[in-house]
Amino acid sequence: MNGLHDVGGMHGLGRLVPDTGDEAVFGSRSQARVFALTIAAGALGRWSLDASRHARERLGAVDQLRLGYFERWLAGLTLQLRESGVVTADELASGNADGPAPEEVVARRLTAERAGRAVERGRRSDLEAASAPRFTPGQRVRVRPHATPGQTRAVRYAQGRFGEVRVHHGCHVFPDRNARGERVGEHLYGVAFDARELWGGSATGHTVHVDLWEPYLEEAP
Amino acid sequence: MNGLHDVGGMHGLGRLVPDTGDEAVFGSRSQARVFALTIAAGALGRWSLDASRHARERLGAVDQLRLGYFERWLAGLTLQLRESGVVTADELASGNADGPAPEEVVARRLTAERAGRAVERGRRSDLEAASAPRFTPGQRVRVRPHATPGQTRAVRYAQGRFGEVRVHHGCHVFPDRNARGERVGEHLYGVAFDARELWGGSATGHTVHVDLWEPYLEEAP
Amino acid sequence: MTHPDDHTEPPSEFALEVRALESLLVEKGVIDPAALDELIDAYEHRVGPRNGAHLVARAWTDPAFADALLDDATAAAASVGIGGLQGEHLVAVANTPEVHNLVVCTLCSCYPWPVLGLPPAWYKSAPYRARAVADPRSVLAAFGTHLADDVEVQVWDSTSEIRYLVTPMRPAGTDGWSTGELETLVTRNSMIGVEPARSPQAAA
Amino acid sequence: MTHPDDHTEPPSEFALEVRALESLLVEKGVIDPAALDELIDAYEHRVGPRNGAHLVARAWTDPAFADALLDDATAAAASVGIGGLQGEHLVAVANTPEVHNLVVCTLCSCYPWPVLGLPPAWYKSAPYRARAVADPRSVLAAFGTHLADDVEVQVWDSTSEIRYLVTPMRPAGTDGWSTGELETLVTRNSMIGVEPARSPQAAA
Repeated sequence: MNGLHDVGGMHGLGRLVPDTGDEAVFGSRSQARVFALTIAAGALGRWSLDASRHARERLGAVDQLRLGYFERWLAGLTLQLRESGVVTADELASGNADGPAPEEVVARRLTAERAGRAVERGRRSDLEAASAPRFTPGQRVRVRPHATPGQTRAVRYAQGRFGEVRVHHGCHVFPDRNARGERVGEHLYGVAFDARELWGGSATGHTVHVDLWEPYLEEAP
Repeated sequence: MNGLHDVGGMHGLGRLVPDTGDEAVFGSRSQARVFALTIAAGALGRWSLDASRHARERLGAVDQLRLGYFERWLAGLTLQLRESGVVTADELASGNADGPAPEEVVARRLTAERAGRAVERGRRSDLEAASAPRFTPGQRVRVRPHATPGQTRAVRYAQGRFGEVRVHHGCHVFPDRNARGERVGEHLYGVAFDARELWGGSATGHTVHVDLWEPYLEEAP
Repeated sequence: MTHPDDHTEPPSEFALEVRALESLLVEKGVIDPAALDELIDAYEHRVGPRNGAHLVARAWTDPAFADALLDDATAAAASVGIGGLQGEHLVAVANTPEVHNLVVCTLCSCYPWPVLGLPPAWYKSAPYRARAVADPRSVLAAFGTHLADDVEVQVWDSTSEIRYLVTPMRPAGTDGWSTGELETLVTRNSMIGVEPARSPQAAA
Repeated sequence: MTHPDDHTEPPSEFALEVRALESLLVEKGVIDPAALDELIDAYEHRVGPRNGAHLVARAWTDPAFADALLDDATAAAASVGIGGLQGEHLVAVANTPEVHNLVVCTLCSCYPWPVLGLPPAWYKSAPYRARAVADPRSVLAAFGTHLADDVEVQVWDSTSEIRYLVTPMRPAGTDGWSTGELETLVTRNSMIGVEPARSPQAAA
């Protein structure tokens, strides 16, 4: 979706406030709990990481600006718990469970031991490729215009712009479909864009590298 | 600037609420006063209409969403009054004038009679062209990438995209410079864009017409 | 994204700020309250969508005027005494059985004041401005307007000082109606392009 | 755009909502509080920028490791026991006298957790994400980092599951330092690319 989470290049978003590097990992205990709740609820397997990103994006523009970072995580998590049926709207309103979750959900509850292993191991997002990559490093490509309300990682600032494929990262889970529960792979490329192609002639001379999946790209004429 | 005023194609901005057509012109007396104050203060000649638009755009993303329409007008007007020196920050804070405005400003105070004439006559924005137009109807063009913090009317959704010049509107005051107090003309064109070039293959088949000044455009290869 | 402002009693913060600024500017000698009254009166009582409705109804009954309106709307409107602020460069676009037009200003709220008056709240709202260019049929549907699939939609984004006026199609069943009668069918919304003109049945 | 949340006493609405949700999920049988404690403990005490600093310092002292890190950072990190969640596909990009690298995630807050821990507030903030891609030199300036005009800036937007780690240049005056000593110069910010590594003088 073309939402306010996609802020690359926007003006008017306020001042950048650097830090000293010595601040706490979490700003509060509540932030820490929201972080851990999000990981632990994700481990139930009812939705993908891309679906979680999209849930936060779907909060709408006002909440993107009004809420703090972990407040958005809490709102996104709540939305997903309700939409997936893990909890009901009534339970969220009352704060009391009407009964336990279905057995197959409870069976996947994350234990402390599994949590530790998940942190150490993670989960790779590369898959076997079903076909040969369409683009090769050195090739000039254009990012396709793309403005559906669904999840995408084709950043708005690169859409319609020309870049050069620099690297083929292999075949990775495609977020646009993964967010809808379809874990399929597409070839992923690192694409380099000249700053002037993104921001115009007055931009400083720099290069922006964006990782883009094959369906986002078309050959440049 | 690449701000939140430039909403063409964005998702997540809330519900569209149609009306019956019978509502009052102004939602309140205060809205009516802000409207009239903005027109009357503009008539003092201290800034252009494009500068007023840019003042409202410069309020920042949070205020774009938080404030109502005439609240933004009030905030933009207040900013311009202060920046132009017509009133001081102290006067705005206290609500009391430290003294009258300079004579040359007071001399341009809008009277009721001049207000009536302004409504009836307006002010044309076309100027004598200093050069021949570079583009002709039927020609394929690309909108240049353009992301400076200044005022522009090159809508973000058309930047980097290909369209077809349909009409040459003549030479009109160029907003990007007019907002900075330089009233110069540039050729203005009506450019048609296929919806799929703007929003991707799943867009409904429609055409979007955008009026774009010559410096916004380059020849398509 | 509608916002309350000064509908409350006691006066809202917005209302107090507006009063304070007007009072300061009057004290500075740069604002004459009579000019404000005049501007408000103009758009509350003199300049509004009846002007546009007159142009459209006239075009429906006078083919030469219809041609003139499409050729140079500023001149055609001036010929019947209509024009002024925010309508210095008018362009009329005609709906036909094949083509439907819709007007928006995605960057702010540009609107042809001399023919339509000041814009309604929805026209100035972010949801309308965002969706009109990307998904105009869903916008039309929100107004209850459903076009056949083969009707081509043309959206006009008012990014310059050119101001667009849609001339809706003349409703069936209005043969022999006078210009004055026809004007009653031409709604503001139909001249923005979100609705057709009223049918005689709906107007009855 | 920083926001207060639960720093206040009595507990903020946010804190109450978080507690209510955790309690509900525990009651539903889908969340084990011990798992939450384990996850928080991991990122508060075990996984953080010392991991990345170790990789960088090792690359400074071991050319073969430096080559391995640039060739396949995931494998190189795994060879010294570093890896895991949000670092399944690591790529290291090296600063040189000619090239400076900067990492951002414009869409959310993607960040290489196994080597840097969880991201700081500014990295997740809209102003950083907006400006890093369009005007990286102004971002660097906000951190007090001023590059020569002829240094080429490369910005890496983490739009996929690839995670980027900047290896800063080894500071002058560190000949003969051990890997452990060098690690103290490698700050988190230098591995995001907003600052150089600390000089021995600054670290003293």
